[in-house]
Amino acid sequence: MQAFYSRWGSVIFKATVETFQMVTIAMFFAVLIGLPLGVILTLTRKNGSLENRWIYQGLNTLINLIRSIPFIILLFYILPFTKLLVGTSIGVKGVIVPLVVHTAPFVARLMESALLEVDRGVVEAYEAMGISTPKIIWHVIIREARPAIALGLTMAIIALIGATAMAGLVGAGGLGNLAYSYGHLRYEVSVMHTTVLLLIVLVQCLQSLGNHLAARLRKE
Amino acid sequence: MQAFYSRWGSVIFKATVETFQMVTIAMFFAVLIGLPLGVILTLTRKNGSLENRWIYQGLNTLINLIRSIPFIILLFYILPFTKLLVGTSIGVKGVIVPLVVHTAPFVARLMESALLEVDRGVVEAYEAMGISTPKIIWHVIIREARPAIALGLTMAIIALIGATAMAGLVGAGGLGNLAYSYGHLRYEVSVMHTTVLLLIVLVQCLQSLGNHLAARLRKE
Amino acid sequence: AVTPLDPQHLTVGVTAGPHEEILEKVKEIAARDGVEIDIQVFTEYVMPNIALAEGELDINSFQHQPYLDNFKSERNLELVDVASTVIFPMGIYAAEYSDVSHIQQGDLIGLPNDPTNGARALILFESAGLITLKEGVGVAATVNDIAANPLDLRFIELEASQIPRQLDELAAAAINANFAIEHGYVPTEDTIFIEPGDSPWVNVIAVRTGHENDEAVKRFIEYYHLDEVRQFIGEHFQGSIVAAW
Amino acid sequence: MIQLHQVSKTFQSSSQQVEALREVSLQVNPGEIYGIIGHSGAGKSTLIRIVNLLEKPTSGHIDINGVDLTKLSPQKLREIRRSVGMIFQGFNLLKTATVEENIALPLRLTGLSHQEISQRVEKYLAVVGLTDKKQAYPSQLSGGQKQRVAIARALSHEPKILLSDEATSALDPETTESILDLLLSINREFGITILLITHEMNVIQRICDRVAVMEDGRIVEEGTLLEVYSDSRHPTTKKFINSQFPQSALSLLPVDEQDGQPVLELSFVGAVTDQPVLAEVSKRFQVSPNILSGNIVPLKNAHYGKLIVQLLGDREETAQAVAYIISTGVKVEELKGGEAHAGLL
Amino acid sequence: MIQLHQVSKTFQSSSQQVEALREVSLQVNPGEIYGIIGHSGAGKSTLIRIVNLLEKPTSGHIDINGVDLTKLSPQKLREIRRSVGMIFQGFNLLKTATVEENIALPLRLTGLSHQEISQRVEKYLAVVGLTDKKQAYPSQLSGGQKQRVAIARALSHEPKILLSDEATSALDPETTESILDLLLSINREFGITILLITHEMNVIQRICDRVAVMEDGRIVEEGTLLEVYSDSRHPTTKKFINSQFPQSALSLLPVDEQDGQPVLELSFVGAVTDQPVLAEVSKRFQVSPNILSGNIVPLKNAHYGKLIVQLLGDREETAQAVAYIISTGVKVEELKGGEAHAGLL
Ligand SMILES: Nc1ncnc2c1ncn2[C@@H]1O[C@H](COP(=O)(O)OP(=O)(O)OP(=O)(O)O)[C@@H](O)[C@H]1O
Ligand SMILES: Nc1ncnc2c1ncn2[C@@H]1O[C@H](COP(=O)(O)OP(=O)(O)OP(=O)(O)O)[C@@H](O)[C@H]1O
Ligand SMILES: [Mg+2]
Ligand SMILES: [Mg+2]
Repeated sequence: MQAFYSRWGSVIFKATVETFQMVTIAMFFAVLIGLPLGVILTLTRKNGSLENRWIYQGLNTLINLIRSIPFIILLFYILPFTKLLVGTSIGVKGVIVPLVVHTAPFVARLMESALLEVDRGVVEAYEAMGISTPKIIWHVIIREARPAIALGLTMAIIALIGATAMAGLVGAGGLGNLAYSYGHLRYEVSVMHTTVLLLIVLVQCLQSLGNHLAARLRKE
Repeated sequence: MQAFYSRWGSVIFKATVETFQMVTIAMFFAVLIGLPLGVILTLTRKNGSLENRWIYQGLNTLINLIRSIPFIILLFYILPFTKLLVGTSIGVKGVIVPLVVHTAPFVARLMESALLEVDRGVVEAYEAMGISTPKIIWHVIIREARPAIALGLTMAIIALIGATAMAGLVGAGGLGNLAYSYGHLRYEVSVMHTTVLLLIVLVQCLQSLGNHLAARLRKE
Repeated sequence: AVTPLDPQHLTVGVTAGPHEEILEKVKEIAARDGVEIDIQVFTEYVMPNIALAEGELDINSFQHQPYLDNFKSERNLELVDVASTVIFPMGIYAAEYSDVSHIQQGDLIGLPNDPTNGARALILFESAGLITLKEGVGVAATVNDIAANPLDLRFIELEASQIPRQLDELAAAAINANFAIEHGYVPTEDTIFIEPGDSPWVNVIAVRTGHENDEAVKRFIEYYHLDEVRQFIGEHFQGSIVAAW
Repeated sequence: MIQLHQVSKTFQSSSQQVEALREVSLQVNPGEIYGIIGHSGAGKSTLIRIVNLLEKPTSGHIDINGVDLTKLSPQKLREIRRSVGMIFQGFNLLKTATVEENIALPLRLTGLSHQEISQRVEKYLAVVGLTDKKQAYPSQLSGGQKQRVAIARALSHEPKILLSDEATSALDPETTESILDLLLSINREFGITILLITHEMNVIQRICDRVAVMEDGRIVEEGTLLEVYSDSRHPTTKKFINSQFPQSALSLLPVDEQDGQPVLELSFVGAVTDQPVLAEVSKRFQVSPNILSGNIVPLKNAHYGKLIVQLLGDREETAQAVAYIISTGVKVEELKGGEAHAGLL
Repeated sequence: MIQLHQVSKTFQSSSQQVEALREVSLQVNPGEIYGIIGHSGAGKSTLIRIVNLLEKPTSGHIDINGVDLTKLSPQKLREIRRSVGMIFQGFNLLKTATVEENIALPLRLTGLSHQEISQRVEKYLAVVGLTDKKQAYPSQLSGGQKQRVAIARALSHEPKILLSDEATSALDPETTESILDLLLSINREFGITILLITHEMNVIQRICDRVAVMEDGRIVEEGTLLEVYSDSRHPTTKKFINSQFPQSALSLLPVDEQDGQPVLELSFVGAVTDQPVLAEVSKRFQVSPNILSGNIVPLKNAHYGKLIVQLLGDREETAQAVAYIISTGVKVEELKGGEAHAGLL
């Protein structure tokens, strides 16, 4: 145990930090992009408040387009774009862009289905009060959808952790990559188990947090 | 074009078939397992019809446990289990088990959030009529949740296609693997573009189908 | 016109696994002289070259000579190899057969799914007389380039590190020695066919063209080629990986 | 027979604790129509939801036909629930199903034959007047139409006991009338026991045999319709009964013109109403009774009348007239006595 | 001022086409309380939802204070909507917000100060009697309590125009009364225009200045309260008015005992009611009027009374009595004439 710790402690710690970096930064941007996209999808779809066939179809297609490409391929497909945006295509910095590009449409879809469950009548009530659409979106639609949004984001963040496991492909490290490269390639079985355990604990915590939040918000 | 076709035509065709096989079979089992799990989660959670702390916590933990493990690691982690179950761990047959193990908990979560949106009052009305819980689950809860379920399953199937991209690691092939190992690793750019295009078309079709279904079912 | 590399600080790309482990040893040695080596670990075989070509890396060490040559010509990259490192001898292993000649009609044969080892495996099968490859495909060979397959063997590309675990499901498979040893195989005894000694599959250290004579590169090669490293390879990999300098 | 014994229900939420029911005991006899009336928030819905155990009581127990529901297995509870229909205050329709499916599905789930189902759907849709909305979805219906679908769904089960929570509150008087007629007729024909909640006194008056008045989680008054009408004790009961009679008549009417003349409230129950009391009064005495406001409501098996009358005449005569009115069995209460007539009664 | 010009609305669904409104024209004057009544499904909710353009008319247009809403930019439409409050039939409360937040949030979104908001929340919660439910969530409220929150929310905006869709249908008579009083007082004090929908005639009668009767998407009768009460032409209007008067009195009462005696329906509007007509009759003629059933309802600014009376007496006298009654301005209709009195009127 002691030996294991002194040999792998710092490696695992570094990987944990990398995972945290990748997940938090990528999630931040994914929500920043995905949430508005989800809102736009909901508003512009048929019978939505701002029904607009063209915007809806365009966005819908774009989102599907990106979501069609498995992350492992996307990672390389958008390399030039990544380089352009952040100046590098390797390391934690280089993997953030593909992670965001991969997760944002997923978040958008999850948001869309969460927002679609909000009662039309309530939205109408606020429209009737002459409240502007952005305010309705934030204070009514998103507010009412919070329980579903919490569950959706938990789902997205877990998917994101899965994607970071592939981050090793471009040298970004992280727990998933540690499990893969040490566990598989070097048969350091104990490292593999430890990292998987860490991942499980991480996800379990996130999910509990998400469930807890959803339950607290679901005040019906 | 002609040359490309004669060189890659059959390879791409084969990969497409493999993808279809993997996706349909894995999806079938994932839904077969995930849907009931989602139902159980919904029923046994706090304030559910069959509230049961232990079952809920147990299942919840199990699901998170599996979802914590990135597919690329899961694939090999459960190798012995796969072999036990289907007799082989390679090829399409060998990848189905990890795909199902990976997707079923995801489906369960998506189902859970879809089912949670069903109005408690309606369920109560059917309980008051003395209708048995299984019938209520099927004819009321699942029925009412169909629009959300359709969107959720579309999401799951797209995630599944993403996972099949890693199927190449156990020799199962498929479009994703083709794009990765030929397109990316071996720099056959045209193969990469073609397969990505195919994937896009595939996902676009699936999503349209899902949206269409959801819209038709959402009869409010 | 190229600015020489900083001799005190090098960024080196490797693939996860033996290359990484060896480089960790090198890093340890270099550190004694105050030379800082930053190791970038990759798990696929394209990015280390791209990153090197684009200046994200100063040096990489993960590929064998034929792969580098092929990669350079396909993508027109200005890369050059500066020194040899190690060889991972590859052999054909089988769970039940004791000789390649026992391989039967329609058998399932495993080979690594990554391009540096995949082509090599195919060439190994060719030299074992199991197949013939198309004229001139050389190190870019894939399973689609098999010209003749008299036994109608079914080839299946698998994750290199996992092939030993799946060997009992295959009739035979090409496995790198390092992965075989991890699973308790002894390459010299358990192989039913092994690469000839004069292997062209020597791994190399690559840099961008113009840096081949940099002081920094030379110092790096020196560290790599120390006996201490050779000794480490010998002990750690127990013959499954051989120093090739 | 429905019996509630000392049933209490407390809702516990993080911030507050609401005692929705406080030791309520109640008995509804077989074949009876039993009405519960009370103000908003009195606990009526909670009470009716406890009857079929949709809400579990905090204490007390519920018997249906002598079986204690709180002690039943889920299976047995389901069996009993099958014979208990319920109309919800919130409709509770399937959003994704048409009107037809909303009625047919529960029937199908209880195992009726296809033919039987389509017959019943037709029948009860016709009964609630929605035959032309068969293919509509709930979102395409008006509030009253949704309520009628919910009624049709509950009735189509042809239950032995019907629980109805404000089934007619979203309906216009004509539709209400027809639904009430229907309830009465199924009650008479099939002996169905009905427990209904309402805030409309005219619903109670039209069809109930007995009535309970709820206030703040308690039953504050209970009895047959006649008992409650003729001898209401609790102020809430009085308010409900008075709601059928224009409360503000007094303040609105220009009684001041004839100031000094007493304003009386005459109330009478039963068959008394066919005696031309007031006519008799004006014949016998030098008094002109001026009806300021009045109503005679037909109860299920009797009538209840209340008139607000100003007696115009001199003191002597008026006093005699009042005495005569009282002697006929009519209840007299003085609302406003002119100075000259103080202490008339 | 609200004006609807030839407004039609057709709902188009795959299977059917519902004409919810058919060329409805309507004018509500400033400061007026305008009531719309009609059977379930008549198109009332559709009409009121069209007034603030929640539903777009298929044809026709809507003016508010002379501005055609259908031609406005979204920005301008919002401005107008801010001065129009609406109470929905389905409450439409935020499920995830407390009662307090449900009222405060819209106020906050329209930019009121914190202090102003908490003042208004307190005020209107007190008005609807829910001060103690401030921290409760909608799911913890009874049906009537939810409706009251919706009312408080709409009123807290202190709008210039109030649209109310069955705001009191889930409320008991006492609460209804207090809400109606409130509406009347804000109408009087602040000159708020109110357009309200109801199926309860007593709501119309209590507070409306004018009333429209809807049937099958059309306005079939319209006028001031007095006009409609005193001279209703359309059968639907008559039914609604009659709903306040026990319809079945006649069939229930033991009129057969005195068979041969005419049964008359006397109806009178306005100030006539304080004339002791019937008393006068029994004094002047040898006739005893027996009130079988009757009601005098106070309208907003007058009264409307209807009595069903059987005149007991000989033919001659009865005829004279009837003639006298008619001469006082009371409308007389013969419901049941005894043989001996056929053709009395
Ligand atoms: N979205 C819709 N799609 C199709 N039909 C509709 C829709 N909304 C309303 N209708 C129909 O239009 C007619 C008028 O409905 P509306 O809601 O205006 O009635 P209402 O007078 O308010 O009735 P209630 O008193 O029951 O609330 C009804 O027949 C209803 O079924
Ligand atoms: N789930 C709940 N949690 C907390 N309080 C509740 C809950 N359900 C009901 N209550 C409270 O219990 C009391 C009784 O509610 P109930 O629904 O029985 O009233 P009601 O008599 O049906 O009123 P209404 O005529 O308005 O429908 C109310 O004060 C209500 O706020
Ligand atoms: Mg209630
Ligand atoms: Mg309506």
